[in-house]
Amino acid sequence: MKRSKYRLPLSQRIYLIAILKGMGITARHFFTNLLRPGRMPNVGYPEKRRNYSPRFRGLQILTVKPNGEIRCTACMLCATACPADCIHITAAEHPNPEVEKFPKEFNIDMLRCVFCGMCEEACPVDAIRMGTRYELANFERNQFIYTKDDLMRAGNYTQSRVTRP
Amino acid sequence: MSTDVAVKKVSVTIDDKKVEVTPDKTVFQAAVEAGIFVPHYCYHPDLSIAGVCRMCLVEVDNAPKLQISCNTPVRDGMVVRTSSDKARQAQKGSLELHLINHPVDCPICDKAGECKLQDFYREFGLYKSRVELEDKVHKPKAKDIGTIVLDAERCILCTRCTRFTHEVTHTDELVIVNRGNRSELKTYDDGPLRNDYTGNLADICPVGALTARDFRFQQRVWFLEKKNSVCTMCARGCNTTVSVNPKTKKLYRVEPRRNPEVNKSWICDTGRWRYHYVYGESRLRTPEKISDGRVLESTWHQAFGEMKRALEDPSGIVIGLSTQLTNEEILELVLSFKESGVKHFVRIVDEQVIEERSPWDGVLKHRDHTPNAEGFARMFSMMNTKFLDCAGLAALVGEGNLRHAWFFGLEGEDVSWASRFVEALPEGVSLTLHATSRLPIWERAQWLLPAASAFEKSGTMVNALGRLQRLQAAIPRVSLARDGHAVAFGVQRGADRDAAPEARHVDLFEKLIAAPLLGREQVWKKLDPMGVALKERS
Amino acid sequence: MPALAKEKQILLRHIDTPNLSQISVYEEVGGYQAAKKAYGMEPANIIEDVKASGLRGRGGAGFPTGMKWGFVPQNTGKPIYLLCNADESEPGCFKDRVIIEKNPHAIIEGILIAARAINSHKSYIYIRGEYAKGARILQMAIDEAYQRGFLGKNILGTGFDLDLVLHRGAGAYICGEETGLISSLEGKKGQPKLKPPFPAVSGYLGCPTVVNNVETLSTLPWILAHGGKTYATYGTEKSAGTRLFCLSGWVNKPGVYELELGTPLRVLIDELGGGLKDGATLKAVIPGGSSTPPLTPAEVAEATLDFECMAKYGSFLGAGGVIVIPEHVSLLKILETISEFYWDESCGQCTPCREGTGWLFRILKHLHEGRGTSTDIEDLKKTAGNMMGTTICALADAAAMPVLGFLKKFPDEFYAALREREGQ
Amino acid sequence: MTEVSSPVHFSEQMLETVDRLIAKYEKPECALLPILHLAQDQFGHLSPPVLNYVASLLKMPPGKVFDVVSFYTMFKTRDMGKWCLQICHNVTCTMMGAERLVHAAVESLGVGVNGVTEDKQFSLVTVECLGSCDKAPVMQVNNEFVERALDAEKVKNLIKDLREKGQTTFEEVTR
Repeated sequence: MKRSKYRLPLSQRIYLIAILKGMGITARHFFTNLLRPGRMPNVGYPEKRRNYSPRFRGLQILTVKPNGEIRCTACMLCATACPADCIHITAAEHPNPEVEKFPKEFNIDMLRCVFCGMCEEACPVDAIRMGTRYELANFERNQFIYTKDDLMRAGNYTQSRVTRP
Repeated sequence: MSTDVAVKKVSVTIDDKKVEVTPDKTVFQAAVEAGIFVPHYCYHPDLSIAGVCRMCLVEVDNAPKLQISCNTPVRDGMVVRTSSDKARQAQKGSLELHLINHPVDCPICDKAGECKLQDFYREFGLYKSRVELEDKVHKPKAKDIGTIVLDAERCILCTRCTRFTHEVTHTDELVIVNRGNRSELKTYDDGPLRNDYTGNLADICPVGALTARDFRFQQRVWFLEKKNSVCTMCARGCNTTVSVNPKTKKLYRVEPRRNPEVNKSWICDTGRWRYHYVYGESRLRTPEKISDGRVLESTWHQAFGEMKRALEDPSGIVIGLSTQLTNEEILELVLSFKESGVKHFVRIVDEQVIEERSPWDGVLKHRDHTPNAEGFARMFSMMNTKFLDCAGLAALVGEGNLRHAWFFGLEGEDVSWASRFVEALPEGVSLTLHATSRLPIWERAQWLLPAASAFEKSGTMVNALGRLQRLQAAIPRVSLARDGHAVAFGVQRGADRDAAPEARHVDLFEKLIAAPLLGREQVWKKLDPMGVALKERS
Repeated sequence: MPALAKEKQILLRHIDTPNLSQISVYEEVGGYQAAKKAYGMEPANIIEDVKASGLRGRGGAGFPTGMKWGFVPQNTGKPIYLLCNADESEPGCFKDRVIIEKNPHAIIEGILIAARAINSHKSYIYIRGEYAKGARILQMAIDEAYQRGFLGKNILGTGFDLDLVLHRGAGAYICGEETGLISSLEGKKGQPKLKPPFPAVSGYLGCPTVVNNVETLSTLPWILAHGGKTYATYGTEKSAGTRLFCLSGWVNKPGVYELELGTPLRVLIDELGGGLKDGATLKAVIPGGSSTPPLTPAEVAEATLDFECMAKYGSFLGAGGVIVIPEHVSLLKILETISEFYWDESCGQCTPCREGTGWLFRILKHLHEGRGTSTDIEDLKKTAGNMMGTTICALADAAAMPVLGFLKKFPDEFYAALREREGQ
Repeated sequence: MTEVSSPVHFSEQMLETVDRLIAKYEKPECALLPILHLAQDQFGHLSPPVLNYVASLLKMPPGKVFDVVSFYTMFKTRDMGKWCLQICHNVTCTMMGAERLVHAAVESLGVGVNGVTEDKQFSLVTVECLGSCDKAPVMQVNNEFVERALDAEKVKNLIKDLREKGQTTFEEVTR
């Protein structure tokens, strides 16, 4: 690679001014935290948790009808819209002929999910929503595949958002 | 088709495009020839004209009243406008009226994605709904009528299905009862459909009123890719498209592909739904060696090795070839075994129906369940090789020095007609079967080799009408299944290595079949998509 | 001027003769003479004479009868059928019933003449199923005619054969449409057939077929007896002759009246009909049966009963069912009733008609029940507009025309229904 | 006529009538409507076995017969009782008070429109124009037109008469 002919000015070449500036910021925070701990920007996780905006996109929720049944009709529009190809649905005949179609299986591979929210946008029946749950760590890869039951339970986590007739 | 009858053509101008057509055509057909699309629901090329959907309204010669193009005969010098403001307005109006009582249950409708209502709404409609949902007329939904699920509410009463059961199958089970907007499609006695072509109803239904039970909720159609192929369930060789999900590589449905010379737009239910054996419980997945009634999973390597050793004494071997094999497989197997010195070849076919006088069922089906008996005969005469029938096999057994019988290419779960060939073999003859499925009648075999199904191999076949048609692999071969090429190759080498190249059938076709059957100038591509009618077999 | 003098007595001239339905009585008053004359004539001359008379079909469409006969190809080798349309079902019309019940032999004689003219040897009378009494009388008349040798083999010694079969419908308005009638006669649902091919070329069982209305056929004996030219002197230039008008609704003397075409409508309502009942004020008149747009009182005062004048007011003579509507009756209710009728009677074949009639009825019902919304009147217009001229037969037009007509001529009444709702 | 196995049957005499009817037409199926009328008169209403029987007589696909029957209003596929009262509710009749007749009939029968009384004696339907607008409002009982001028009171009397006197006096009752 050809070296640039441009040379930094002396003030920058000695780095001293920048270092002092940096030290200044560090020192300011050090003293602020020391003297006024209430203004410290850290959150004492896990004892304390940060409040996210309701618009935060976390683990998906499968909403339910008033009778507790899954709202999803297995139309697969979310799976179609999903850019990460992480939604896998198996449709089946519902025992109630009025309902006709429902998802026998509804799996989301959270290792693939990019939390884009397209599934929520695509859903014609408001059956899938982006929840606010963000603690999605697990010990094994297969535990990242969230099943229908997991996702329906996820609704309880942020109850206030999913009550809709 | 024939050029010797010179029919004077008339010239019609459609949307400023001039087109010359024969005078028996309608404006709609002329538009099709001109490459102009006219929206329609009730028109179907293989059914009579109903003229009820009123979607194909066009302006003819600036007449004040619009005409339906499907029933307007062409006239010389006619000027037609299919998308003038007036025609568009009428088409849009008709579409809106189609939709006012149509339920909005696209999310659970299997037709969604290939539904004409959706298509035309996007293309011609796009108006705001003026009807309250609760005002819609309700009719029975999801009624079980056998192989088909009938949703009368989704029905737009285009009468394609009733015309189909009246004109094609002559069974008249489907009727439209009542009148006005209470008209309802149903089977007259609420019973199941009683014909062998019910699956076509799901195809011709432009909306989701008639959907196939087999495909119900299996896939959304937009996930599927279609591949052209040919049905191998009987000697008609109906043209098909095979729908495969490219992600799972699984086969989900078989549909007819229009070929006026073979199957029009239809296919029988057998051809449509018998594909399940591909994923069936009984499907052979690995080579199996059976000794003393014990089934042992084996390998191709071992099987080929044993066969190669047996070939050292070719006089004790008889090769059976099913008429379900492709032309190329037949050539490959016969030529390679002839080279090794094998002299006896048996044709495994349903001998009871092969010589029948009226083998057709009146619509499509041929009583011969194998697709390539005609091709078999042509291949053998091309190779100047004689084949034995079942009696010939019995005679050969009688000579007493037969030690090995190798039968190739038995496909499907319903091949009971082949059992007489197995039964003709005495205890002492060791039987090797190359078949797709494990069946009770194969129990006496020493080797079971998994065969590739018709959906997993490519090649050509000749149907009972003498038409050479192309088969295309739609899905990857299940597990260790192999087609005839790979088997011939393996046996020659006595080892499972350097398997036959994928495109082997193309080679064979171009080198050996194309010239004698089609003349030198014809090549592989000419077979697509409709096949080529061959000259009568001498 | 005495009221009855206004009536030209061609069809109804002997209608009050007792027992006219018996062949002896009918012959006494000069019946079957015209048929005898016709059988001495060349078929072409009969057609010429009818063309000269200017007779137009009385079923509603008003197509010239002679011309219709002229379309029948004679050299196809197929039998030619003559169908008499006695499936009178248009609300407000009951003229055919009067002829059938009182003067059935006039129809048979007309059929004899028409069959001769088009060289048909098989004829059917398609009578609507509800006319059970009419069917009995007509069947009796046909049997009498067979006995007298007017029907059957070798009619009047001319060597001409004609079989006449009475066929009862079973309750479907659409069977009054000529191709619907043919479908019904073939033992199918009475759904109209696509044109082309036209019935004159390929109708009943694919053979050339002529369908004529009862009144049209009953007029033929007079035309043959007196000459087409004489008939043409009655009426106006484009509307020759007389026709039957069925006066019903809020009048003192409802009934069937025969009037020369071109007679002022007021003569029918005020002089013959005895004016409105209970001295009510006129609100509207439906001039030709339920499918025709209405006339306002101002138009009624000016209108004459002929094809041209009705066209001027955007309406039609139709099948001659004049319905008088008084001031106290809600036009919304009338229109709702009419729409319900077409919704009920749509055969369900073509989408615009099947769905459109239902939709019109639904909106009008909402309006009438006070559940209308501000877009309803626009929707009515748009839907009716989408139905006009887009279907196989004219039922969709018949359903749409009154809606458009009422909305155009009496918009206030409909907007008032909306305002009332908004005022609540 | 070929022998047909069916739970319902026409008498020999009726079968002759059927043959005579068929002979009048060019094709057997053209005689469908008259034969259905005949069957309805005979069996009261057109149940599925009757329709299958008619189809077999005419050698037609049964579907076509079911189809046709549903299209025409005069064919009854359920038991409509001995007397079927049909009140016209079209334009003129509505204007002249058909609704009052319907109310009167509903009141004295105790069933609604399209209903059948429990004793299977009466049913009530509204029908489209019966072609007698000069006598509006009008009513028909079974196949017969009630020729006398009607109002609510007379409808009640008519129902009473029919209930008490029955078929023998039908002519008298309706005229």
